[in-house]
Amino acid sequence: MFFRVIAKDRLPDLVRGLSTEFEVVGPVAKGEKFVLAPIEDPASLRLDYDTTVLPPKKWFFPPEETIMRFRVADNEVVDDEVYAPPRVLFGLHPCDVNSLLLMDNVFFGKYVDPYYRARRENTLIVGVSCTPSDTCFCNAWGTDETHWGFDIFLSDIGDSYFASIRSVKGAELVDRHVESRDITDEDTRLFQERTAAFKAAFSNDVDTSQLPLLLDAKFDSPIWEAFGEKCLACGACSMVCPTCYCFDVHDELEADQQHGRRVRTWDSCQFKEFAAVAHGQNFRDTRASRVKYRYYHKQWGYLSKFERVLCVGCGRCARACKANINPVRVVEALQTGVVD
Amino acid sequence: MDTIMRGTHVSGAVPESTVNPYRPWPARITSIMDLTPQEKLFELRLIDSDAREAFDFSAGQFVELSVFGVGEAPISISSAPSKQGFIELCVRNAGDVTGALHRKQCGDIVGLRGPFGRGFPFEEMKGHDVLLVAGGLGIAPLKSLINHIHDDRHDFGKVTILYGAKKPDEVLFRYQFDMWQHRDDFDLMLTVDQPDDTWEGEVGLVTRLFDKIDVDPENTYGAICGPPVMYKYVIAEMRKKAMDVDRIYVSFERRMKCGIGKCGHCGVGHQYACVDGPVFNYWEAMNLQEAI
Amino acid sequence: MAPRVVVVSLASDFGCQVQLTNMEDDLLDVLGLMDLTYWQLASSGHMPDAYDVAIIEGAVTTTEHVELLKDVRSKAAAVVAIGTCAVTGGIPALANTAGLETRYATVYGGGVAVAPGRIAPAPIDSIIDVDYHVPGCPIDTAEFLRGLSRVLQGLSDHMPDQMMCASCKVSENACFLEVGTVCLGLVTRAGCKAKCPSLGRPCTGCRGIAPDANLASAREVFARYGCDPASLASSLLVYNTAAEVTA
Amino acid sequence: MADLTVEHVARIEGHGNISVSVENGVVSSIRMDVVEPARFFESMVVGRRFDEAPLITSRICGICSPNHAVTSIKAIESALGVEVSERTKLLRKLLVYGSYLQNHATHLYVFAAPDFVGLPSVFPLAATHPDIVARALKIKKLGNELCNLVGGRSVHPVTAVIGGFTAEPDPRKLEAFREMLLDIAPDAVSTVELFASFEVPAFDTAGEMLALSSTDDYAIYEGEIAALDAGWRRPVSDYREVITESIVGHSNAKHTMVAGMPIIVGALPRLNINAGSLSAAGRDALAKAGLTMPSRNPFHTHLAQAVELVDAAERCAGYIGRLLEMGGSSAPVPFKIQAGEGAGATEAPRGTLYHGYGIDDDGFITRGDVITPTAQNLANLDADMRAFAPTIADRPRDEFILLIEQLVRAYDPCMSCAVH
Ligand SMILES: Cc1cc2nc3c(=O)[nH]c(=O)nc-3n(C[C@H](O)[C@H](O)[C@H](O)COP(=O)(O)OP(=O)(O)OC[C@H]3O[C@@H](n4cnc5c(N)ncnc54)[C@H](O)[C@@H]3O)c2cc1C
Ligand code: SF4
Ligand code: SF4
Ligand code: SF4
Repeated sequence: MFFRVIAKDRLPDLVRGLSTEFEVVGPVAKGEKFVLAPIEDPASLRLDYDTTVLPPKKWFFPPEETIMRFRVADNEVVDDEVYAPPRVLFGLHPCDVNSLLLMDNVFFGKYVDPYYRARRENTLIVGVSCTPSDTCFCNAWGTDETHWGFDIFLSDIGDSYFASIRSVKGAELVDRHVESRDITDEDTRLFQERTAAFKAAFSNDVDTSQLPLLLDAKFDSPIWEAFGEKCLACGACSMVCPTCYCFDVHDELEADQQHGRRVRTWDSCQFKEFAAVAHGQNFRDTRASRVKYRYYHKQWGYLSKFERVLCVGCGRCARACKANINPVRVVEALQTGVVD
Repeated sequence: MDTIMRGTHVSGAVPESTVNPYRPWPARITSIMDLTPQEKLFELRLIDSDAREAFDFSAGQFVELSVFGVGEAPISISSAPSKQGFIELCVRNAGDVTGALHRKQCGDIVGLRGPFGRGFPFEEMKGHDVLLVAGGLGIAPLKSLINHIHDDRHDFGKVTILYGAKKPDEVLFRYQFDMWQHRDDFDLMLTVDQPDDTWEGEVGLVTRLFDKIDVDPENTYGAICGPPVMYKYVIAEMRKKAMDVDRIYVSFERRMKCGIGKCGHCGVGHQYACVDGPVFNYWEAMNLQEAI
Repeated sequence: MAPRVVVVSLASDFGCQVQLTNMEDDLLDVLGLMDLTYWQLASSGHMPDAYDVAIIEGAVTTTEHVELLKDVRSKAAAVVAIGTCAVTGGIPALANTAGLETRYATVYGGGVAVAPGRIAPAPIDSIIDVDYHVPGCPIDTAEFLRGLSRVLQGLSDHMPDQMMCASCKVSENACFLEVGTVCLGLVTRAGCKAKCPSLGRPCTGCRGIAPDANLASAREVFARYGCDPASLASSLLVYNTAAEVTA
Repeated sequence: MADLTVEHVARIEGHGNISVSVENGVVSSIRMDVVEPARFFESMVVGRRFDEAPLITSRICGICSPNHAVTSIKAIESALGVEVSERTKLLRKLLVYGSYLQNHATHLYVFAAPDFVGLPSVFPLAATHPDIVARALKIKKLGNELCNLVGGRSVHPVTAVIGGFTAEPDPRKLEAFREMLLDIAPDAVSTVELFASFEVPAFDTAGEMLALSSTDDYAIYEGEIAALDAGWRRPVSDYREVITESIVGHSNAKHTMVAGMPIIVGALPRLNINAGSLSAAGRDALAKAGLTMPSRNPFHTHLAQAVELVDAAERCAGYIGRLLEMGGSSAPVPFKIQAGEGAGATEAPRGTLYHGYGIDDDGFITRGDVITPTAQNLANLDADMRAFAPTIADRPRDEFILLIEQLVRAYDPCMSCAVH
């Protein structure tokens, strides 16, 4: 990797510069919360944000997306293009950068999802360091650091950013749009100091030992019934999760009933009809079985294929879940056998 | 400098060859046969000749069948891979998509994607006896396997087919079974739960038929497909016959929205039925929570 | 042949029928797909004797409505209930929280039974089988069009079973409960894209209680966020009196 | 001619029957039977939380729901002593006018126009006069979109709450909307011309005309109750003293009187009383309409509505201009929940609408009262039918019925509002 130092007060230059070539999207305030939205004025960029309500996935895999248009008469696809403007996601935290790498495993692979791919390949990622909040537990999965998956990563070292540059494109853009200098030993020292302070700031300490095994061994544990009783089956957890990718597909006709579109929307395994098939059979009829599946899949199903858990510890689900169900509590319950 | 994905191809930074795996190929219905009041057998032919030639599958795999305006449904291929240029789908009218398909006429066009999933280990089964057990509509994927074995009959040992249906008029492919029943290279046994006056065969659940067969446990592959409740009992019978857990194959039906391991609906334990299955060997299935 | 369609209204505020006229951009397309044989709001004429699709708005509040519905069911191949009044009994059914006699007395004084044949308000489902449901107070025109498309194609009914919170999160709204404001989204049937929360107003439950709602847990949630748990049941009454709220 | 009943009069909102009795060849009685079943809104709000009143009572009528919501909110605010910002008031006026545009367009083109061209409904017009139908839909759609823009939804707006608005339209959208309003002005003028070209019966009503009136605006949101003939003005808070309600056997809607006289409310009384407050375009339109003020002919309601359309387009564009300049906030103002009594009134498209509530210390409603425009008009409609019928008794039966129905539709009645 290759490093530069950018003074904080020069950062707006970079944002403005990027705006001449890309749509720049970054964290902005929405009431008391933050959302990832297009940045029109660098001043609206809030790099001090805690977390965004929706994760970056919405910029690659939108909540609702037309995947093709068709004609009914001859069952013909008339259009399956996707428009993917050149874009920069500016200011992603390490957990979110990591989440995209986990998403890539799903949407690429043997069958490449062209819609995701078009956006992913046209989007640059600028990461930024963060301060853990009380809902964060990325440290449990090692997703508090990121070593790839970004073009530029900005680590706060006081008055400046310690910029790690990962891609040629990232290097070019820094060169072109912002004043920067080489790192010094002092910068590296500050960087290490900040990293140590960051690591020490986590309030959650999750014991993840033997998690997949425990999930299997405790498949019939009463903790799931207990969580099932609380779960509202609302699916909020999956919507806000940067690593939940399940979707539904349905067709919609235009008013003339002759043309239509095939639409995909975010779905959640917490919804009752998620695993229902014809003739009234439902493989996960109870809330308990659905809550269990969410964790089983995230901490074991995905792991069995990609050697990572499907969680980056961003804590969004913990914020969204009104029933107070979240990975920290669930893992704790699995370890102890009781729901506190 | 915008990259726009065009048609089935992605241009710009994305390699040309990338096809859109969600885009169905148009296929013409070339024949429709009424099997029972609820099931019809459709013969389909992909209109695009390249797609038709590239379409290569194994018994147990499925396609996503698309009726635009209604949606998609995963359907097992019923014909044998050895049958070139056409595929057969045996479809029960179970809801919107399958209902819309049932309303189609010969010559109409539908959409097809696939083949998807992992089928039966045909090559591995060669040289062995095969015991196939089907319940109801579960005969659909097994028929592909049976037909395939039929075409390579000399490569296999004893082939036994046990098939249970609810009622006599729900027995699928009767015309073919009537034919096979008179052949000595297939042992075919049919049973129904609710016989009527015309029924002269066995009565009861498909598991009853196990009393009537001999199995060489060292040398037999099992293949099972049927309603979810059936698996446990049939496997118990196979285990009673001392068949190895990793030579028994089961095919699972789960809800699916993509068929390619992305939509997440078909999870069975830690696997996905669409890409890791729908055919699993029983050892794998035993290790899948909520599978059976 | 284009299906013959009638639009019938029972006890309602006509808001859903107004929404039908509010599909300005699609109205002519839609009218081209059907033979609209009766629509009292927009046209003179009388209910025909034969038709294929009956679109019904409003709750059942009189014996006359009951007879009408039975007649409609015997003639129509497809019955479509539009609006929360028709689907859950809606606000007309709020009258059920007290005896009709007392209500007469409050409104008309002196216990004069002004409307003979008045019965306890109920959803259409409680009288006849309904093939399609489009909930909402009022209906959303896009949702109605999607439903109508299903009717015309002969597909199954498709009322969302889920709760509002997922769509509320998709709209990136802050949760009202976090500031102690009663919001019924967590037990209300989704499908409106969380319109009210997205416009800064808590969900008032106008689409009815979702069949999968976990009311017991919702009560606990209310308590945890400083909302009076009793307000859950009481707020839900507005659109769900006929649904026997047991929160 | 024999006795007759017209059941479920078409092209009006709600269910009403006309019944006519004939004795010795003369019409001995004629009346509007309001068969819409009793709905009990005034009692249903009792015991509910104060902020549920607008939500519940706006379900009285899906056509003028923005008016019910705003009127109910005003009544609650008056009970709780809530003072809202100028910005909120302007936005509320826009909301009310959104409902004017959509109501007047629907009433004029969908409900009334077919009568004058001899058609059963507006649908055949789509084939013969596509331009007219397109114009109707354009105005109506703009009204809906104005409600959507300000209220979030055209039927049962979302954002209008006690104290203000929970969300405000994007200024860019407001700006664009101003253009659209100016753009429909010619369509509104054409509407005046179209209705001016229709022949209406010469007939004068005897009823007293009532409308809100104010010195600083064409009164639709605030003002005092004004009587045309008697010449008095009273504050809205006195509405219960001014208007008396009574139960009549043939109607589930109560009838109302003022000083023993039947009354008429709606676009015609509004114009009669407030013509002086019309915008410049509104005054031109009035001249084009050829109406001499005051007019006592209820059939002139159509023209009066058309003139109001012209006025509304210009007026709303002006409101938007002010909103864009003025700054300030429409966010709900804080208030204290306390016991109180309050009344509110607005001019709904069909006439003055009153809501009144009592609230207890905990914010629960102890008393609810609503008087709708149609409820106010019903007694006078009966009186007009009695006066009008003999003058046309010699016409063939179908023509007689059509003329009576036309009189009914001229009142633009809303039976479901009337029975609430
Ligand atoms: C691998 C596989 C092979 C199959 N093979 C056959 C076959 O050969 N013949 C046959 O008749 N049926 C087969 N099925 C079942 C068939 O897919 C369903 O009956 C069909 O999806 C029902 O869809 P529908 O739209 O007609 O019904 P609806 O009930 O209207 O379905 C609505 C939606 O639910 C989902 N869904 C409902 N049932 C199922 C289901 N069983 N599996 C997956 N998704 C479902 C679909 O996404 C569908 O779009 C198979 C299923 C799977 C998974
Ligand atoms: S499961 Fe929760 S903590 Fe983990 S990535 Fe998803 S939202 Fe974040
Ligand atoms: S776990 Fe929480 S957020 Fe997820 S569905 Fe259940 S209640 Fe909703
Ligand atoms: S409770 Fe209401 S505000 Fe909170 S997430 Fe659910 S719908 Fe949104």
